[in-house]
Amino acid sequence: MIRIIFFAQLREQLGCAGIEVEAAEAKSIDELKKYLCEINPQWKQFIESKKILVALNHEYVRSNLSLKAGDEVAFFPPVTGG
Amino acid sequence: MIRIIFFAQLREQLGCAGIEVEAAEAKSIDELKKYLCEINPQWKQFIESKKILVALNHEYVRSNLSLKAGDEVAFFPPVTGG
Amino acid sequence: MPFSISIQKDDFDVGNEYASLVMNDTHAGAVVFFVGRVREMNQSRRVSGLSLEYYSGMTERVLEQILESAKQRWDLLSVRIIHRVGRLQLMDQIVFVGVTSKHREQAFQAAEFLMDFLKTQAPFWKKEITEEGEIWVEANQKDKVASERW
Amino acid sequence: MPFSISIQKDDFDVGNEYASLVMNDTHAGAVVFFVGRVREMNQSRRVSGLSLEYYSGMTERVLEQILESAKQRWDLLSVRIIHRVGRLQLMDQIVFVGVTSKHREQAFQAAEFLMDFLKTQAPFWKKEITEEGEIWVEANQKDKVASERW
Repeated sequence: MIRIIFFAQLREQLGCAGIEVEAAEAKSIDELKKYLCEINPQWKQFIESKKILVALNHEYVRSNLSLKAGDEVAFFPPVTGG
Repeated sequence: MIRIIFFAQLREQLGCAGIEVEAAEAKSIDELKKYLCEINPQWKQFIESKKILVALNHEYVRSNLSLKAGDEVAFFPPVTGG
Repeated sequence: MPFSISIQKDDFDVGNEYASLVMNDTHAGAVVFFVGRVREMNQSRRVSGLSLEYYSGMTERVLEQILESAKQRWDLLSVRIIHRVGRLQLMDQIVFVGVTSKHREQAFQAAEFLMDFLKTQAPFWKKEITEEGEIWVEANQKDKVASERW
Repeated sequence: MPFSISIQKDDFDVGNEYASLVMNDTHAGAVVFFVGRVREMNQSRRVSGLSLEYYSGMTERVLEQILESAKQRWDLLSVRIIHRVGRLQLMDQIVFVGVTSKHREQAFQAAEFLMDFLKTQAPFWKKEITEEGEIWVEANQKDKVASERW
């Protein structure tokens, strides 16, 4: 399984803090996004927003990395700490 | 009288913390410097050093201002606080 | 602990943090620190408090990476980063960044660098509690520009 | 006292100074401060202490002028400047500059500006107590360059 988590306003927009996805369903970040939007079409506008940041196993990712079972993928809006 | 004071290493080099000069003897900063070097020729190399800063009545002076009785003139080396 | 990071709900004491940063350090000629606090007005909204969320695991890691970059760029003797999370009230302290170095220009630059990257890279999200309800804070273009100068 | 300057023999408490700077201030989102301390090595001399001299009357006036310039350039809520004089030991605190503002970039810039001009303009002179005797500190070209960037 791949663990998917959402933060801040994205979590509220999706109405979901996190889900698990079978590794077979998403072999890359792009496939994962596509899969998430297929199972929840109302997520598409949020997940595909250019502003949304993606992290794989606690590291920012800016390209279409491949995924494997046990990975953790996070989607979140621009950060506003400090 | 004009009050003249010296600080830090300049005071130690001159062996003098301050003196008073008759206003008639020094009508300007340049005249004052000349007068001081006349009465104490061994001061010349220190007083005329390009590094030495001059203040008139607590304000830095960079030109040959005129002096009057009651003025306070200070000579000191570059500052090193902080 | 010359270099340490905390993410915590609890408040911190600036005097104690300062004392720990310089304790027994005969070389720390310069100490710079920054404290961020909850302020009343933000983009013309009246704020009574904040709710701060973070990404446990990743936030610590990003802060460690930022700290590591700062150590490589400047000659630092100690650094302390504290960021609070959870519910905060008006005037509460949010963040502390303290840096010691031999020289002041290094301490100043490192502290600014740490704050600029903390603001733009570390996964924290602020929700403001305002008269008009709870509002997620939008990322600031000015912070992005500030982080790009390094 | 949102804006104040002290020249004093006594030590200061950083925690107390910080508390005074922000007390009841709902707008002070950013606090930056700098502390300068007596450090062990300076230009490869081993320092055991300092003797600090100033020009009573002029030093206060120059610090007030520097503070006034900072207030004109940045939107500052409070500033505290403390400079110690007399005999200081290794690790003693020498100088404190604390600045509060709504925004961090203003607080950082003002604190650096104040320190750069304090270093190059305010009449203070340091004599180091070293193993080789007492040595007047020479003015630093780096400080002069730093003050010329503003």
